[in-house]
Parts: sequence; C-alpha cells; structure tokens
Amino acid sequence: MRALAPAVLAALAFAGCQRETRDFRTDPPVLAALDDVAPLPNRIGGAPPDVYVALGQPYQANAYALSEGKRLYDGMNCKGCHADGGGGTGPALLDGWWRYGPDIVSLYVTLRDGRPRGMPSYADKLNSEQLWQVAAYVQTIGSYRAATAATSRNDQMQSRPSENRGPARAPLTEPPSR
Amino acid sequence: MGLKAYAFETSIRGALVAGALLGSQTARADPPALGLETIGRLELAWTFRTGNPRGHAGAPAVSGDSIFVLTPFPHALVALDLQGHERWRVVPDSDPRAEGLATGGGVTDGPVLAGGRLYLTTLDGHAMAVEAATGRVAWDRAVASLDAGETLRNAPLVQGGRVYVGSAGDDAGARGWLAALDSGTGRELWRRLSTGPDGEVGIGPQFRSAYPTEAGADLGVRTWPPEAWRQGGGSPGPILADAELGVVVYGTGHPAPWNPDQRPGSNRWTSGLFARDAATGAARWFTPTNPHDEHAYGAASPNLLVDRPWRGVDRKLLVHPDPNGFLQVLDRETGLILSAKPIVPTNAVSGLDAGSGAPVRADAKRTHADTMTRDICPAWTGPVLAEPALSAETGFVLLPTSRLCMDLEPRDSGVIPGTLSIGANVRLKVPAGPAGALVAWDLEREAPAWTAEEPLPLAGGVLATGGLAIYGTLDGRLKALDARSGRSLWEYRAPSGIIGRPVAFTGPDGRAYLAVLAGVGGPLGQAARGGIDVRDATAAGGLANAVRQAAYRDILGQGDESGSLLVFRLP
Amino acid sequence: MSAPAILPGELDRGAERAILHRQLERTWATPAGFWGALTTVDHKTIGLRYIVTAFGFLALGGVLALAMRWQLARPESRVLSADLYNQAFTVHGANMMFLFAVPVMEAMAVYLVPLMIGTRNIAFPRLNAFSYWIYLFGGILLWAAFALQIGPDVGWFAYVPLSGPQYSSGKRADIWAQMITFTEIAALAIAVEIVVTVFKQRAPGMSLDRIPLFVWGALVTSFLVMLAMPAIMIASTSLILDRLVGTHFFNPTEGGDVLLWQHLFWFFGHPEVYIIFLPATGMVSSMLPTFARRPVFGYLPLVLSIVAIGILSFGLWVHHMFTTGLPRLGESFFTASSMAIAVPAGVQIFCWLATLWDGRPVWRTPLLFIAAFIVTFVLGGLTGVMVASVPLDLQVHDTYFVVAHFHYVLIGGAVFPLLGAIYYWYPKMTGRMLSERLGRWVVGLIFVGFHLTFFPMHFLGLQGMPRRVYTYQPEMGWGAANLFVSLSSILLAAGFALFFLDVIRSARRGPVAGDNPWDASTLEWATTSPPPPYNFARIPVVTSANPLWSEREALPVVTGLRVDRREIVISSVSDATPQARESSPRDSIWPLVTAVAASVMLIASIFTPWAVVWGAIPVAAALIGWFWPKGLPEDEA
Amino acid sequence: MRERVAIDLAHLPLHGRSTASPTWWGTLAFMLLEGSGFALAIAVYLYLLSNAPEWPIGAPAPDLGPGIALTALLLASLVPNHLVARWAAKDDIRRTRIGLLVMCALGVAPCILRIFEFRALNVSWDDNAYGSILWLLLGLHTTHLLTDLGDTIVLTALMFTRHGRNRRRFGDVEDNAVYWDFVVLAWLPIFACIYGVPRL
Repeated sequence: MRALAPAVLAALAFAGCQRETRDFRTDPPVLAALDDVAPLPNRIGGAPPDVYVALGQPYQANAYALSEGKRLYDGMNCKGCHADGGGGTGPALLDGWWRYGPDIVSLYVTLRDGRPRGMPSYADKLNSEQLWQVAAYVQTIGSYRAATAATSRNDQMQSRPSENRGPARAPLTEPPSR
Repeated sequence: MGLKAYAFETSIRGALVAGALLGSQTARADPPALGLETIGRLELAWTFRTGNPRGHAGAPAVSGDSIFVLTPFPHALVALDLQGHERWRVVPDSDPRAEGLATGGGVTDGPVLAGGRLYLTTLDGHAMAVEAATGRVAWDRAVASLDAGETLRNAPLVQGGRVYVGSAGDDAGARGWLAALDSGTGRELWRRLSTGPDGEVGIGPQFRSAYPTEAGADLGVRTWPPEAWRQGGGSPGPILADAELGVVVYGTGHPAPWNPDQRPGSNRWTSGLFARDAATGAARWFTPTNPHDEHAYGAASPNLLVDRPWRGVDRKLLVHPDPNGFLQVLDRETGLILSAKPIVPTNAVSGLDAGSGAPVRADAKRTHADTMTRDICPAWTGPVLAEPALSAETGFVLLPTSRLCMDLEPRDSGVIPGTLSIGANVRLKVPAGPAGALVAWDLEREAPAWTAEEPLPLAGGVLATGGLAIYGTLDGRLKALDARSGRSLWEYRAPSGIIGRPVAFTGPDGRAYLAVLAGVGGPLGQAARGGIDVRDATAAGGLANAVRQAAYRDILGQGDESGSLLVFRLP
Repeated sequence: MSAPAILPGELDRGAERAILHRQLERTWATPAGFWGALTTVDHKTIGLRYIVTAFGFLALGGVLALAMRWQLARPESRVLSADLYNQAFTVHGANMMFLFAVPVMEAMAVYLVPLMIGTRNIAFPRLNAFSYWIYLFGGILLWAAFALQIGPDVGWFAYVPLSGPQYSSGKRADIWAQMITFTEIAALAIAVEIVVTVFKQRAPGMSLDRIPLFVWGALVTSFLVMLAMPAIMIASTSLILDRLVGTHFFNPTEGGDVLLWQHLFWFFGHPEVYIIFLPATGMVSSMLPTFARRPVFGYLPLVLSIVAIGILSFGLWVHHMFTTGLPRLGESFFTASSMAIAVPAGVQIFCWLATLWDGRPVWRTPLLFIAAFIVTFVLGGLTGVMVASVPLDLQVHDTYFVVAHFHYVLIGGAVFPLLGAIYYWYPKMTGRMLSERLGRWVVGLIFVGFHLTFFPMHFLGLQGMPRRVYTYQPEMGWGAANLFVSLSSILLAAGFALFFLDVIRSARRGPVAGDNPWDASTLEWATTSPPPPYNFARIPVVTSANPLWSEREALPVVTGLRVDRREIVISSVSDATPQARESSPRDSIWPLVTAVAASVMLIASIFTPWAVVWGAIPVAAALIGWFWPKGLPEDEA
Repeated sequence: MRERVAIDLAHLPLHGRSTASPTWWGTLAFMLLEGSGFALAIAVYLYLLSNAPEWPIGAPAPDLGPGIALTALLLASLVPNHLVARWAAKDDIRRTRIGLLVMCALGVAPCILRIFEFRALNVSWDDNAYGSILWLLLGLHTTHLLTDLGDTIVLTALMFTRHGRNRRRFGDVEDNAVYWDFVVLAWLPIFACIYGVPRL
C-alpha cells in the first residue's frame, strides 16, 4: 500500500502532461477566427487572434502542423523562389534576417496578403489553418523556434543539413550583406 | 576573306559600336587604336557607380560623346559624357512585383541606340523609346504582363523601323512570345507565341522546316498533354536579324514545368530555333535542338550570324552554342544543321541524329519525376550564357564557356500565379578541372583553335577587336588575350565581378576607349553578393552547391554594393 | 531454530537435510522487501515477473483490440478518431509481438530452463535482471507514449517511407524504433543466457539426447534471436538515424532504398514468427507425454524438426514481400521454401498425434489447449500455404484475410500452447493448482470465441476489406460480418478474463499442488513447488530422457558443492560431464542502475544524437559497478 | 523426492577456464550476435551498392592512409594480445599487467586514427546513402573498439588491485583477448568494403 501513493501521484502527474493531438479537420468557426490577426499599422508584427492563443499556439510546437506546413511550402511553389530556405529569386529564409521580422503574425500576414516585392498572396489558395502551418514551418527554417518540435529532411535531393540534425542552429549574429 | 560580321546594326545586345569593323574603319595613324601592341598601355579613365547592386549584364550604348547605361531593375537610364559627368537620367516607374519573377538574378540588357533614340525594355514589362539627346520619353508601352508571369530581360532588337521584343518567364509558366512594335510609336504590329495553335504561333504557308518532324497541323498543341501548352514556356532568347533575308532569328526557351513527366510529347515549339519573317512574324523555319527538354536547357542562348564559305560554298550561317553543350552551325536560310560539336564536356547528349537533327540522349542521364539523375553535364545554365564574338582578324568564334554539371530531380509542380513553378531540385557542380574557358572555335576545322582556361565559369560577353579577345570574369578581372593564340596580354582588377560585355569605341577626341560594366550577378554570379544562403545546396537554382565547392568559393565577396561603369582609354 | 554458522569453504556433504536447506537458503535467498525486489537475480523471480508483465501487456493489447473491434462494429463509427485508430492498431501489433509474444516465450524459458536441466540459476543472472528492467522500461515507453497520444502510428512493421522523416512527423516512429531497441536488448540478453545455460549448466549426465524438448525449443529459439534480431537492430537504428541526423538509408533520391527496410525487417520478422512458435511447440512436446502417459514418440525427429525449422526460417522472409515486384525466380524460390517448412512442421504434428495415439490420454486442461492448438494451427498453416503462393497473395495482401491468417498462426500456434503451459506449470510456479472446472470453461470460451472472431475475417478479406482502415462505408456490405466479429470478440475476451480471474484467485486459494501433481517426468518436478531459491538442494544426476519416470525410487544426486557461496556445476557441452564448480553471482542493484542509465540514454537519443555520447558515461560507470569484484566468496577461484 | 548420492564433485576446480567457463561461452555468443550485426551491415552496404548506378556515389573513394595505418596497427596488436592471453593462462601477474598496459595503448591508438579515418571518407553521413552506410559501418566498428578499450582499461586497473591475483581475473583477461581478436577480425571485411569496393 505504501507503494501505491507514489504510483497514484506519478499517474496524476503523467495525466497532466500535454497530449499531442492531431485533428485532421478543424471546425469552420475556428478557421474563421484563426484569420482574425491584428497586425501593426506597418504590417510588421502584431497580435495573433484570440483563438490562436486560446488553442495554446497549436502550430508552432506541433510536429504534425509543422510537417503539414513543410508539405504546403513545397506544394505551393515556395521553393521556386526561396529554394529550401537558401533563397534565389526570393530572399533566403535560412539566415533568419527577414525583411518583415521573425514574428509569427508578420509571417501570417506576409503569406495571406503578400508583400510588394514579388511575394504573392495566398489568401485564396490556403485556408487560415494552412497559412498558420506554413508560417510556423517558415519560422523553423530561420531557427526562430528551436526546440520542442521540428520537421526532418524530406525523401528527396539533399539540399541542406537535416533540420533536426545535431544541436539547434542559432541564427547568424550579423545580418548578411544585401 | 569573304567574311562579314553583323556586329552593330544587327547586334544582339544593342551596343552600337562593337567589334572589329569599326575598330579598323576608324583607325587612324595617330593616335593609336586598340590592338595587340597598344593594349598594354590601356589605363582607367574614370568610373561611374550606378548605385544598383544587382548583376550588370550587357553593355552600355555609345554615341558620339555620350555613353548610355541602363541599370538593372529598378531601372535608371543614365546618359554620361566621355568625362563621366551625368547629362540626364530617366527613371521609369517600376512595379516591385517584378522582383518576384526575376529568376537567375534578374539581369536585364540594354539599351539599344538607333536613329537618335534609345530603345529599352524593363524587367516589369515595359518597352520604351527615349530621345538620346534630351532624355525625353518618346513612348512607353506595357507589353508584358506580370500577372501572367511575364517579364522582359533581353535587349530589344531594332531594325527596319520595328522594335522586336521577346518575353521571359517560362519558369513562371508563361507562354513565351516575340512581339514587333512600331519604332516610331510603340504600337504593337504583331505577336507570335512559342506554344499553341498554328495561328498564334505564326505557322503558315511560308513555313518550311529542314526536318520532317516539324510538319503537321497545330504541333504546338498536339505535342503537349491537353491544355499544358497554355503554360508551356518557351521564352525567346536574344534576337538577331538578317535584313537581307528579311528574317529575325532566335532560340526559344525550355518548356514549363521542368519535370518532363508532366508534359509527355515533344513540346513544340519550345527548345528550338525559330526564323520568322521580319515584317509579318510568320515562321519561316523551326529547328528543334532539345525536343521534350528533360534538362531545362532550352535553346535561348546568344547566337551569331556569320557569312562565310562552308565546305566550299558561300553560306549564310547561324552559329548557335546550344545549352546542351553542342555548338551547332546552321544554314540560316533553311534551318538545316550543318555541324554539331561539343564545346564543353557533355554527357547528357551524345550527338545529333542526322535525319531529324534531334539530340541523341544518353540513357543514364535522362530525367524522370522524383528520380535524381547525378552529374548531368552541362548544367541547365548551358555552356554559353553571354555573347560570343567573331574575331575578324582570325575568323575564330570566341565563346565564353562554363563547364558546370548538375544533379537534377524533377518533381511535380503546379502553376500558381505569382510563383515560379520550377518544381525541380537541382544542385550545380564544378567538375574536375577548370570551371570555365574562353574557347576560340575554328569553324573551318570544327574544333577549338585554342582554349584559355578559367578557374570560374565565364558569364560575361566577349569583345573581339584589333586582334584581341577582351572579356571579364566572375571574380572581377578584365582580361585581354591575343585572339590568335590565347596568350594573355593585359589584365585589370575590377571592384566587382563582371558579367557584362566590354565595348570599344573611338571618342570624338580620336582616342580609343574601352568601356565595361562591373557588377556581379546572374545565374552564375548571384551568390557573390549575399542574399543567398549557401547552406541550402539548391539555393539560386543550385548555384549554392557549386559555391560550396573549393573551386568556386573565390566568387564569394566579389559583390559590391553598387555596380559601376569602368571606362578605359589609351593615353 | 537457526542454522549453524557457515564456515568458509564448507561443503554440503555431511549436513543433515534440514540444516543443508537452511544453509543454502541463507546463501541463495533474496532478502525480503523492496530492496530485495530491486536487487534479486533469481531466475524464478525474474521469470515470473517477466511472465506477469507480459500477460499484463497482453491484457492491455487485448483492450486495444476490443476498442478497435468496437470502432469497426458499425460502418462510419466514431468511437476512435482516425489518428487514434492508427495508433491503436500500431500499438496493439507492436505490443503483442514485442512486449507479449517474444518476451513471454523467453520468460517461460528463463523460468523453466534452469529447472528442467537441473541447475540452480540461469547463466549470467545479473544480465537476466538487467534484461527484465530494460524490457519493462521499453514497454512503459510505448504505453506512456500512447497515453500521451504520441504513440507510433505507422503499423507494427513501420514501413518506410511512411515511418521515415518526411511522412512521419514528430517522435512517434522514433518511439516505435527505440521500443524495438529496448525489447531486442532484452531478448538478446536472454538468448545468450539460455544458450550458455543449456550448453554449460546441464545436470551431470544430461547428454544432448536427454535434453527436454522445451529446452531444445528454447535453445534453437535463442540462436534464432541471436542471428535474426541484429537485423531489426540495424533497421531501427538506420531509421532513427534517417529521422534524427539525416542519413539516407531509405531515401531513394540519394541512393537509399525503401525496400531495404522490408528486407531487413522481414529477415528478422519471419524468424520472429518461429521465435514465438518454436518454444510453443517445445511446450507441447514437453507437456504431451505427461498427459499421454508415455514418453514422446520420435524424440530425434522432433529435435531435428525444431532445428530444421530454425534453419529454414531464414529462407522465407521474402514471402512477406511478394507484392513489391521482385524478380520471378526469387518469388518462386521463396514460394518453394515457404512450402518446404511445412515438412518439419508436419513431422512434429505427426509425432504428437502418434504420442497421443499410442498413449492413454488424460484430458486435463493443458491437453485440451494442445488439442485446440493442433486444430487451429493446422487451419492457420493451410491459409499460410495459400498466401505463400504468389498469385493468391497478390489478391489478399493487406486484407483481413491476412489478419485472420496470422492470428490463427500466432494465437493458435503460440497462445494456445502457452495457456496450456500456464495451466501445466502454474502449480510449480505457485505451489497451487488452477481450477480444472474453470479451465474447461476457459478453453471452451477462448477456442469458440477465437474461431467465431477470426474465421469470418477470411471472408471479409476475400470481399476486399483492407487492413488498417479505421472505418468503412455502409455500401461496402461488410457491416454484418464486422458486427458478428466484434460480438464474437467479446466471447474471446470473456475467456481471457476468466483465465486471469482463475490465475489471480488460485494463487491464494487454489488446491495445494505438491512437488509433482501431474506425475511428470522432467527434472523441474523433482523439487518443491514453488522451488526453493537454490532450485535443488543437491544437483540431480540424469540417467535418461525421462529421469523422474526412470528413477522412481530415489533420484541420483551429486555432493561436494560449497554452501557458503552460490555454487553451480559446469558440465561439458555434449555429454554433460562435470567440469567445474562455478560460482553464480549474488544479488545486485547494478543491473537496475545500468538499465535506468541505458534507458535514459536510449530515450534521450530519440531527441538528440549527443545523448549517445553523454549517456554512455553513466552506463559505463554502472557497468563498472556491476563487474567490479566485491571480495565475496563468489569471487574466489 | 528421495535422493541418493551418486557422485561427489568436491575435487572439481572452483572456477572453470576457457571452454569450461560460462564467460567464455557468453563471449562467444555475443561475438555471434554482433558478428551477425556486422554481416547484416555489410549486406546493407552491398545491397545499396547493387542498387546504385555508380559507386561510390558523388564522392571520391576514401583516402587509404589512415585506414591502412589502422589496419596495420590492429593486426600488429594481435601479437601482444596473444602474448597477454598466454601469460594470463599461466597466471603470470607481472607480465599480464605489462601486457594489458600495452593493449590499452594499442586500444587508444586506433581510436585516434579512427578520427582521421572518418575525415578520410570524403563524404558526410548526410550526403547520400553511400555516406550513410560508410559512417554506419565505421561507427559500428568504432563502438566495438571503444567498448573493448573501456573493458581493457577497467580490467587493467583491476589487475593492479588486490583483486588481480585471482584465476577468475586471469580468465577475464583471456576472454577479453578473445574479444579483441573478434574486434580485429571483424574489421577486415569492413575494411575491404569501405576501401576496396569503391576502387574495384
């Protein structure tokens, strides 16, 4: 019986752990609410929608969401300009020095509305959840979010060291020359 | 020697004064002209910083005592006097969205001077005419649509009162076209596409191909999967004109998307050479060089028109350094391929089929969706990116070559407006040995006369004048060689890598000048300036992978914050 | 009355039986209490623990199976979400194969082999303790992951590319792969122990032709484990490397190959079936003579077919891959060898039938289970011959036909004999009998429930119902059969529930068994039930293949062993001539410490490769603690 | 059950050596299972090779220098290894101690060379499958080198303590020598794969 108390306590503590949920379909009202971002007037940074916070920022630390983001990054031709983060016609993402900053809301707005220098809008191609997924994935390219969740390399041509290989990659300390 | 170079009027890239003929015509006993003896004394007169960091391709235009420079996007057209003082400047409105379609570093070319006017095209799709004397804009037409993924890269060709403009943007899934505008008003006279029904392509009764494979109705539709021709690519390369025959000649770009399995068929009329009636745009002939292009080669390389005897008969020739690595010599009256020899190490194509003119592809280097093919030579960039030149003194064709190879993995991709539907993973590679070379090609022997090896690929055009071959390198060296032997005679270290083409001219003061734009960029120089993260091997069309190799690493840091015009003068 | 003090070097010669027992007790017994439980190296304690844990996992896996049946009972049911269903069938399969079937067979060997060959403890008893802890931690890893909804969701064989870095995000597939590592380390450790125990610790006189058939089964199984399990270690390591550090073993674009996974997996996976099946046949061969009341018919053919099955099992792996488009010749070869293995399997069945035919069968519960096994396994074997032919396999691959087939083979071929074995050896393990009346109910419910559950699945498979789908549409017409299957599974579950009930109840209240309740012939029945910590006060000397039947008056034994240290007899490999009096290690906490350190290293290495570097340091420290001599009598030589 | 004493075993030694020792057989069993691991890793190598249009993939063949040096060193270490085994069999504590010190040095040296060997592969584990299997093979063998080195070092330390003068410990030294033989011999096919096959 003495052994039972710690066991029950351990089980309770375990029960409090966060579950990794994978919803394959999100409710339409949530989808609508997820689009309710409030960017700052210069459209750099801002506040995420309430529902995003209420859901516990479900995209940035969820491996499934990140890999969905990666899949969309590939399928939506992001690679055509940004390659696998190294850039080309579009700016590089790997270095983490971004024109509109590292904030997830900036990324969301960038993807949804586009940016003047050639970045197209994806508002009519992706729903809000997908936009969040891509934004969260792009954030991991620039190493702004290390840690608890990451995608891994794809089964295709090796383009750069696997995302989760070795210790987390820190962003460059100096902006690269433009 | 029965040889005539179409150097200026028909110049592909718009320099009024270039090549040997002018040099020899304007030569006076004193002061000396640029030549083998005098080149050593050439000295820098002045430089002009353009303030634009992109790659500066092409050459400035020169007229009397004025030099005209069109900077890269966002463009400025600047007129300078021969002392380097700015006379006037025209800054066209620019649409920044064009940057998103600026593949390969987004280099542009121009301006072209004709009849006292400067003609230019802008990356964001405008064709313009500007009065050379005053800088007044005579007309300004939006001819290409960014919404459709179209941009304008090549300099216009001005001839016979018409301005010929070719679109770019096959990586964005745009259909390539060639348009003729009225040089006086900018009114569009005709526009012919590279894919689609015969009516839109301009295939009619005039069309006679040297090859039987090109006969048939609506090949531009039938050689594609249903509707695929609507985003089929095929953007024209640099345009040449032969006034005598009344034709314009150009190569068409690769079909879109890169993945060959998404577009089974021979994909007419991409990746081949077109000759069109200069007045109506009707096609005269088409010679495919890379049908059902599997390596994104296309055929849009800079060509040369040469008139010389061929196997004892005087012939009008088209010298076409095809991106698949073979230098092809065609009869430009019929489109018949007379000769095809590799100018760089190749393995994707082993030779040409005599009957159809089609390349014989090596099975080991064919590409398929989701399959990586390693070490395909040459790379998609092709062996010759910039203008070759004909050396009048020697008769050699001077070819600035690159010897890159690539790993290519085509993947399925859809066309999404505003994006580039390349869909392929590609890594460029520097094979063993030098990455570039200036090749002096002897048309007579169908073999190189000499080869000047370079550690980096050559991405700028060549100037042949006074028995010299003058060209710049990606690591910023401007070099002059003896065109007969390839012996190095003179070298100058520029502040940035060079992808432009030098021009030589004689000023009103009678002194010999040499001008060149420095400013590294373009598909082979893009990585020099930063903005590319080479940790991703596929960045910048795979260039990052090459830059990570020791042989190519010298290019890093060659970029300058601003391109510049360097003007040299003999004392 | 306390035993007199034990003098250093004292031998067991003169002592009275009662004093000898107390002296041995003092030397061999594990101290009572929590610390003793953590440090014990007694193969019986560990074996029992192993068995109980494995049956615990069986129960958990069974609950998952019921949940899946609940979900599938009706079309478009919403009991489990698609994601949860994916995890459920993966965890069910992985749990049953890696946490129940293999470990329980090895656990039975850990418990029984030393008793059956007449020695006092298994070889490398500390490794044995370590093996259990590692196994337990691996099992907890899988189930904790499932509870956190990061359970693997890629099928129990985790085919790439689904389980690879691109399509399986998060750590789910890594948890599967690392769980494999845990259970394989545990299984390999036991295999080494069993081999060395059987080779070197047999009672004097137990030459090769006197080894009980279960021990033969365990021995051949151990060799299968040692030769086959490295394949899955290489495979799961490559998978983790692909996922963690970006290697390209399974990335076709960079020269890897997805079929490589299947080759490696089935090179292990097919012998795996025999790793489960061979001990089960050994159990049958060992139990049958007791209830047929005669020595087993055809001892030599039985041994040879065990060995033959062991060897042939390595030539079969490709028959799991017929649908991958292999060369025709290869397919024909593997079809032929799949058919060939039916020969030794048939020899076994005929030997058993002959034993029964010639004997005077006593129809107790274990024998009923054996009968259920023979019927069911033959049916499973028949469908096995069907799927071994390429054209049919192409048709039924990945359908419920295959689900039915392998449940017939695994439950019919391994679980039925195992349940019989539990009924048979339960009195030895606990000293009490299981209920014969309930036992007949258990056999009946499980046998009927099993066939009603799985036989209709053959038809579902032929109708095209694929495996691993979380639901199906009403128009498919599978609803009625699925409902029937789901309802029948309740019957099967009830049988197992009754079994668990009986096992728990009888442990306290069952009739006292005595040393040899079945009047069996093998050595484990020569000692008390349950056996003392030292198994045998004096090591027996073996004179025949059925020693307890041939030496009915008095069992010949050896003397001259020390009582002040844990001492066992080492004998020669072929004819078991005594060679040395070897010591057997005492209890130690270090195996547990090492297992904890190794578990931390293995789990952390799911997240960072550096865990292997830094995690190796505590593991090495623990191993030094494990092996460093403590100056005990056992260290003498 | 009644018992009758049939044999008295008091005359038997308190510890078996060589084939009479369970440790010896345990070592053999571990060699068998590790050997099958090596064999399977080599099978993976050959399988990938048979699939590849070119081999090695996208890299020059590994440089020979460190590999040959290491192989020579390993083969040379067999001599002192067998001497140590012989001295241990004779229970010669002094020579065994010296021999073990030599074996420690001969265990450290290959590990140092191994660092250079990884560099000499000319390919990274994440470049392509060829690099992956090369690193796996070399890593697998390095693990064995390191574990046996650790084993040897601990055993050496043990032999210098009061526990050293014990036949059981001499037996451990013998078993350790057998395992080192295995580590060396297992290297030879791997060496042939890594360095020989790409040059065929």
